[in-house]
Amino acid sequence: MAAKNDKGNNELSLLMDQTVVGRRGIIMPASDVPVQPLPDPGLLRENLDLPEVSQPQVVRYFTQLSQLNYSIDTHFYPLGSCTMKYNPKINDVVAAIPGMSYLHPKTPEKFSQGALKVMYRLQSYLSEVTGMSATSLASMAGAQGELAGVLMIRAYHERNGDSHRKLMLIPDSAHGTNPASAAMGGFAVKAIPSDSNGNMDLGALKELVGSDLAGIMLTLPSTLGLFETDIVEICDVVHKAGGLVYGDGANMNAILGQLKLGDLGFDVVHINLHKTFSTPHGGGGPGAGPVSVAERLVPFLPLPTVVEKVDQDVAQYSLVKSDHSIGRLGAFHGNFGVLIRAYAYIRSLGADGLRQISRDAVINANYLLARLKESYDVSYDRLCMHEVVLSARRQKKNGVRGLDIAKRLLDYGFHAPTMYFPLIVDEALMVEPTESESKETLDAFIDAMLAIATESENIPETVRGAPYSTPVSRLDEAKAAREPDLRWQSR
Amino acid sequence: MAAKNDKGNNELSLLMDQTVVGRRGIIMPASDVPVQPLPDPGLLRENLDLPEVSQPQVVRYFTQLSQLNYSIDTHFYPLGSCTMKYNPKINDVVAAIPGMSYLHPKTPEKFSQGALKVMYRLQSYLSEVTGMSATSLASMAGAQGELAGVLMIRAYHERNGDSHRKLMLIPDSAHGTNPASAAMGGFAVKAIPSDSNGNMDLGALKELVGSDLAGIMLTLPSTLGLFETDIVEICDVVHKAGGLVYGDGANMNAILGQLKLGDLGFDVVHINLHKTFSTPHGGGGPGAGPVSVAERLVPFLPLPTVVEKVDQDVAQYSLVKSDHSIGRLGAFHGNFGVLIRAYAYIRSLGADGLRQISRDAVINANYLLARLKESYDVSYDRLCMHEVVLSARRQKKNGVRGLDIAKRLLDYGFHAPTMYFPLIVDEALMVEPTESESKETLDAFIDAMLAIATESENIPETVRGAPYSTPVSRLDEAKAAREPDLRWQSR
Amino acid sequence: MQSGSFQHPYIPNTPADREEMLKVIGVSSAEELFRDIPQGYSAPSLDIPQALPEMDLLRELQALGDENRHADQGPFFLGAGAYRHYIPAVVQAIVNRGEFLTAYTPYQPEVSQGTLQAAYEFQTMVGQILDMDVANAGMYDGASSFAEGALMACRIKRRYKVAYLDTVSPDYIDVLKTYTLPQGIEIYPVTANSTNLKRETACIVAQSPNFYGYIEPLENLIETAHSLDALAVIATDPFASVLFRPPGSYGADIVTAEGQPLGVPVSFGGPYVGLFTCKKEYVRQLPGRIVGKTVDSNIRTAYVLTLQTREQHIRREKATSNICTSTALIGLMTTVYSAILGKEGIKEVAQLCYQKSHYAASLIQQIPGYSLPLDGVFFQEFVVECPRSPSEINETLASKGIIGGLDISDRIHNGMLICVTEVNTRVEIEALVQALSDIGK
Amino acid sequence: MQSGSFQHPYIPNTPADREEMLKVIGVSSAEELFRDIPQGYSAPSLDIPQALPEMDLLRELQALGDENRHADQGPFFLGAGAYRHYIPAVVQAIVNRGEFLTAYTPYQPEVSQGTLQAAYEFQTMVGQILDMDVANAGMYDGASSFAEGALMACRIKRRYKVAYLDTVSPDYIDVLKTYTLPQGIEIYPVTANSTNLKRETACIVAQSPNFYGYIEPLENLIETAHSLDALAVIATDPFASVLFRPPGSYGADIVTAEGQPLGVPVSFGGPYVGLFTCKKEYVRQLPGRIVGKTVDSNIRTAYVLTLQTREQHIRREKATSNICTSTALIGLMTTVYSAILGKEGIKEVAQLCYQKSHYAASLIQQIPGYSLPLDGVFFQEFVVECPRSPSEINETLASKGIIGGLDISDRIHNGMLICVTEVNTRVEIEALVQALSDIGK
Ligand SMILES: Cc1ncc(COP(=O)(O)O)c(C=O)c1O
Ligand SMILES: Cc1ncc(COP(=O)(O)O)c(C=O)c1O
Repeated sequence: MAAKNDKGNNELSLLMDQTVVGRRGIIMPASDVPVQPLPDPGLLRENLDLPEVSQPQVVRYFTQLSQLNYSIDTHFYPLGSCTMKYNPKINDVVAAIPGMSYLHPKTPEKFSQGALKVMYRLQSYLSEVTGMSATSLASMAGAQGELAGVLMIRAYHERNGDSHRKLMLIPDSAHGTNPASAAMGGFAVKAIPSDSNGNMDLGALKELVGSDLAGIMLTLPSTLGLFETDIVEICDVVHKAGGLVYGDGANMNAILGQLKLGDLGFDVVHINLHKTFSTPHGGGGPGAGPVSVAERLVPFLPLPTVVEKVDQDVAQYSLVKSDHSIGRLGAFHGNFGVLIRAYAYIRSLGADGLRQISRDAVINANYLLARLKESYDVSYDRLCMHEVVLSARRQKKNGVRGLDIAKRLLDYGFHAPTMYFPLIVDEALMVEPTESESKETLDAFIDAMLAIATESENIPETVRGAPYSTPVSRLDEAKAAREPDLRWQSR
Repeated sequence: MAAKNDKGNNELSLLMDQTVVGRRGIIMPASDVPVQPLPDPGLLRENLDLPEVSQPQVVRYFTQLSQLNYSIDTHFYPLGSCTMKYNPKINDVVAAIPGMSYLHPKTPEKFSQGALKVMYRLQSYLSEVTGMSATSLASMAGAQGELAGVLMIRAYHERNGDSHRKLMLIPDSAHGTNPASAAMGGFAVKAIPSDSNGNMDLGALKELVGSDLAGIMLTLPSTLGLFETDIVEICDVVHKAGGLVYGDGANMNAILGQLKLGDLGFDVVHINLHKTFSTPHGGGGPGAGPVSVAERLVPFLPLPTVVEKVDQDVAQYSLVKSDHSIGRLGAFHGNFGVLIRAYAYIRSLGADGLRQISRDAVINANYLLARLKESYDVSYDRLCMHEVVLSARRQKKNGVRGLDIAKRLLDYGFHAPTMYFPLIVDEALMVEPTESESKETLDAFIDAMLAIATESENIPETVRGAPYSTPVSRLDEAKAAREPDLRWQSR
Repeated sequence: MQSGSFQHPYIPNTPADREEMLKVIGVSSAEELFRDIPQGYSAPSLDIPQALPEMDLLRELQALGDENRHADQGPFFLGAGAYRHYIPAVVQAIVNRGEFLTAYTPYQPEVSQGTLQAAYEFQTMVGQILDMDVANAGMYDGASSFAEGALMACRIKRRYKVAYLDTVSPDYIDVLKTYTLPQGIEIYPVTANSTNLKRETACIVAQSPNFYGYIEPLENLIETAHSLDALAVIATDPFASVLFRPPGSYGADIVTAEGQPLGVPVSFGGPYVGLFTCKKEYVRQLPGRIVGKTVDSNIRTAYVLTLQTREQHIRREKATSNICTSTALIGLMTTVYSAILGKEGIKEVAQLCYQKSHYAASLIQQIPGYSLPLDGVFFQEFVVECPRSPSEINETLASKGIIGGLDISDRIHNGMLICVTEVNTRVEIEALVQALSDIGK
Repeated sequence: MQSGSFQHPYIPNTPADREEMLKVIGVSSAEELFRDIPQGYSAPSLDIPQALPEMDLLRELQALGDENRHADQGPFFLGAGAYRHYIPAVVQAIVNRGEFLTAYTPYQPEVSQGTLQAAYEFQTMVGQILDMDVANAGMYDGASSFAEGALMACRIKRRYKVAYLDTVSPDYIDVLKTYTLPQGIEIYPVTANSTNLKRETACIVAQSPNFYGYIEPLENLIETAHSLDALAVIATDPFASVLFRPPGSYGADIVTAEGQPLGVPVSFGGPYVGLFTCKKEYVRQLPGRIVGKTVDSNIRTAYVLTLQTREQHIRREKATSNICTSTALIGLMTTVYSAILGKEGIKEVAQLCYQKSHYAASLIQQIPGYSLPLDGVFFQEFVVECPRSPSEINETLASKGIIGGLDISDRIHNGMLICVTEVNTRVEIEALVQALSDIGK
């Protein structure tokens, strides 16, 4: 809690408002070289306004700010489609090893063998987990992995003389990045509807595939948290029509070691290391979205990939560009600081641990489903995978919306589920517990959900006004969008 | 905020109550050596109960716990006699340098020159700051420094054949550790009263000194935050009577670079590195209480001290025992992790910075005094040094005690001042702002104090019931002492 | 791992917990929950080594780290897009706080004000450092940010040609190609003095300081672009923008930069953060996340993700970009860094880079056989023409414990791109000069 | 430091701030505030180097660190009171949290429940590991804790003689002397088989495992002590207490230990934490801080410093100890460590130490010229009688990158005290054995 300000609350003033001329946060060394002449003053900048604050102020400000957050280190974060699992502290430690974190990306390869080895092994592990032929670690988030994936599909068709294949099919339940990435890759997008079981509508798919088909982007399990039961046939239909199958691997936590997407014939998969492989989300990144591909797409992988060459028992690692690479996605080799954490995570878990993850993630989600389905609607009466999509349809009759329930959970000390996604479920509340939460935590969450269900019957206005115990109450988001105030301005 | 428990609040269960049989927080490696036979089972322990919890649980538990604290990183902490100043982050970084934090205390000296150099330089800096001849860094807190100091005084008199000198004089305003340490050193203690100006009563002192006088323990500035104006004469009286002068350096922040205690003739001084030299207090330690001494006490310094030997321009550092050392205070060389932080602090500030510290600490305290003295009583109408002792005498008339004001401050987002110390001031509220707080923070604090003064007039019951916005409300301390519950017990 | 049943520290539930839960679910085994996986595909082999205890993992990675030669191990002169600067201890202390590190994207603003207010501070500081009206909350990196700048210009102008200066970093041009070509955008090279741009050009794109470290004189080209109703998208460096007139001051419409120099470890190339700024009028075409200031129902100031109708989760294939997870934490790093450096500190660092690099250049060009082939003003990086192949020279330097500059002999004859920042001491600079001079002989 | 007026980053106020404040105070300069300093004493010279920028400070200390050879740099076999164990990453992550690190002693329980509840956990775990009724919140270190144990026994018994076993660490005996002698307490040596203790002996004090690493058979001595109404104060090691029957189980009244092995870096000898436990009946004679459980005015469970009437701030010269600032943060380290290790992990570590050290001993005693001169059971440390002076042998080992054991030839002929814990690999052990064997030749 900060000192109350003149408005009687504890808003934290912005740094520019804390500025007092002359204060400083650090001393920099004086120059140790003879004075060099500056160029023509016309080239030089005149004024620059930045905060002038002391070091203790900076520490206190950001420490106090941090406490306004919910986080995995402090709260259960049942945010569907986000896999908010425990982020092991050792992974931050290994990423900070000086030989890693101070390694410059242009360092000659012979002086960066340790880092390249980490990348090489991570590539292999990801290829193994997905059952694919090769992996590039270059993409810096899931969405960039998607872009890489669709660009590879594009390049593949072009090399085959099929540049007319411009149609990308995407289920209506898909994550927004899928269509957005397809569009960035220059594809036209068509949505495939879902059937009453939450599966992709196979009939609709068959009607949509044609000679313009480039491929399909699907998520397995789907963003409804359900396993696509016709997946073998779906792949078959797409492949027969000359399309490729793109797998959005964001939901990999459900199938780690239980199923390899490559075995099903997927052609390319991106993996969200900041979900399944537990790199911390950082309040919205950095992430990493490596792409793993089947044999026929290997030549198109984004650059770089790391290769191993064994010469007289000594392995040498180097960065290479595949023959028909779609090119670079960033200036260097991907988000190495994220990659090394994912590597450490896989090493820490091992094969059995990875299998245990999916097993427990799925048990946890089904346990929530089993205990909540009496009080909340569920659109599809089946077992779920690693997450469960509830609907607040019933509560809506009392004027309580999914949003209200989500906000009310904050008062109970839980982060809210994902709301209103997937778009095809009315009043969706998508809950992903992950394997790193204990039964007791789930029980406490269930108790809260049940209590809110009761509140929604008895005191709906209380639920509608939530949250009450959070640092701020509901925000005027319309005002934010109507009169954008996007930075401090001098008054 | 944690999930609410079945009592509807967010108490955090103890780890033993979180235990689920079989859970674990880490995997240890399997043994890589051939199995060795265990001894007779009669020698072995049978049962041991410790928590069984997963790693994410441990992280969340302690992270949530931490948020229940006020701290310098989050709050203004005007705790008198404690010098709660900013703890620079770089100091934690340098203490964690592997060459320092993994250095074993029994490492041969030739392999620990870097650490010894740090200790040697710190000894010199502290001797310079105090104006003394030599320093030992061995004592692990202020109170242990005091013990070392009185033991040196004892040893000194004994070596002089004056073992009858067993009287230690201590002002009535002194910190409790002073008499406690004197007693541990085998001394009899007599209190010297204070006069109406908050100075030591010189007349009383003169009456108390005699042939049994071992010395005097005094604090400069005194624990009233006042400069002892007769200090030259006090030293003179004591010395003339054959006693030594012990300086409690806990209040050094007031006089850094403004006055050297050695110049005044002090014989021994302890320094609280965890106050003046900014090592983090850690919720109650570790600290370090080096002792600096005048020439005549050098032979008695606790062991070890570090000496420098320059041989052909190469300096060699080694740990030595002074001739008539009072001995060891701990198993090794003192709290090195604290010492290195203090070293870094002194290097960061430099001579000018150290002077600026005392200057600003004293300005800040006098500013508080000037702005609060209309609303709160002050026992002595004079300028203060680095801290100001207020009295809630006036508020007491409305039934509001110093304690209540202190608790009410917590609601305003400030830590409480030190209460009821020094014992000689009725309803004492001792405020030490330190130099690392800005004028704005002081103004906010003053506003809160003034608001509470008004509340004490108008709504005293509100003040008496405070705090309201803290993680817990006032505690039943009597119950804690009456029915001591000092650890978890299986039920 | 100790033998016996597998209980991993990161997974709390025990066999007993599972049994209870499976009973509630109404199945008899976890396998049943996976029954939708088609026959023949389930429970594949998994060729991944077994769990490594934390103690062994740390040792393995320390050993791997020791196989690398990192940038603080001795005199080091590589830059070329990733720059070493001193990172104050406060930065890591803040960024490592679990509440920042392990939070998700702030979809629930009521419990995410920490992340959100920090992002608003980021947008403020980026706007101030780059001297532009508005900034978004950060892109993946400098190169993708630059590429998205070109895409944004094409969106704004509904034109599909992009003219680029060939002094732009080749890595940046590669990314530009990856991002633009699939959308049918044509990209073509121009020089800074070009006065003819192709019809239907959406924008010119350039970099200043350019790949060679030199301030690019862009006034004329930008004027030409504007006269054809095309935009100017300029990549810059934050410290260069502190010392030199920033591109916005001579008309750039979209200014991007690599944010890494502002307190982010070089970390073998990532994660970094792309800075992205533009003129106010284009705000609704920005890619990526944006945080805005508003109030809550009690009229308390609060921050929230805003202008989301640009984004993929709402606009799907019509979004301004596909960005979802971005680089909030790295943005926070640069924010804390900028706050600690502050107005004066950041200028001092920029000055130190300038002073030290110019000192190095002045000495190197006096060595027989070495010269500075380029004209103009550089900031902290410069090209040296060497008497021999730079890669050979680098080998010799390395044997003396010095990591030299980047070999760019593919672009400039025997060219070596040398970077000097405030962390290079005079002693290091002089060691380089001495070594180069010895090699030159 | 850049030139100009001195504005230090740790001190916010500026000259303008000061001026305003001085005006309010009613003085014209800061100097006036120091006017009570007697003439001739004020503003002395201060021979301390000027402020060092953070970047240079870090470099200086890194260079100083490089002058040390730390315990993780290669095979390392020193113990003798400070033990290397693997410290899980979680421990530092928690302990570095500003809310724990920069809080004061929890005098205001309403805003210190974090520190207080953690201390209660500490007392719980210490009680459980040492198998004793009650523990305090921690002492300075193991040695002073041991000494205070003897003082406490004297207080309880109002007797002033202490009998000690001479297998106790000499460092501990030194501290015992420092603490006891000034109070007129007599200390005298006994053996484990002594049946005659001096009259008026308050307690026997011993260590198990003793200085040589061996489990001390104390049953008889403790029985003797008890028969004379004296107490038994035993220092032990936490991991030894996990594997072996802890001293409480055979009658110890006060059990102390060095807490460092439980997750605290060796850090050149400190800060550590002294563990201090006793039988319930003596709780009101405990030195140091104690945290108790209670309720707040809303009957919510809460924790608070308790039994404070024992302490110096209330009892002054009659306090049970002068301890004020203690070692809360190091206590927290051991608490987080114990929680992460947990019931099974802590046993596994104890077993590993036992197994590896016994493996090392079994190999070393097979080397011609080397022998194990002591009988009995050791835990993780043991004495080797070497064919030559241990310090000479250590020189040779060091030249091979191995740090050998402690030279204790002052106590045991050519004795070397060797420590092996779970962090020593088999490869390291065998390297030591090979080197010793080469040297022996
Ligand atoms: C199903 C799905 N696909 C793709 C993405 C995009 O990944 P990123 O946010 O890393 O760009 C997400 C992220 O939320 C997702 O949930
Ligand atoms: C004036 C004074 N003297 C001595 C001490 C004792 O120092 P420590 O707590 O480090 O033992 C203190 C600590 O609060 C103090 O304020």
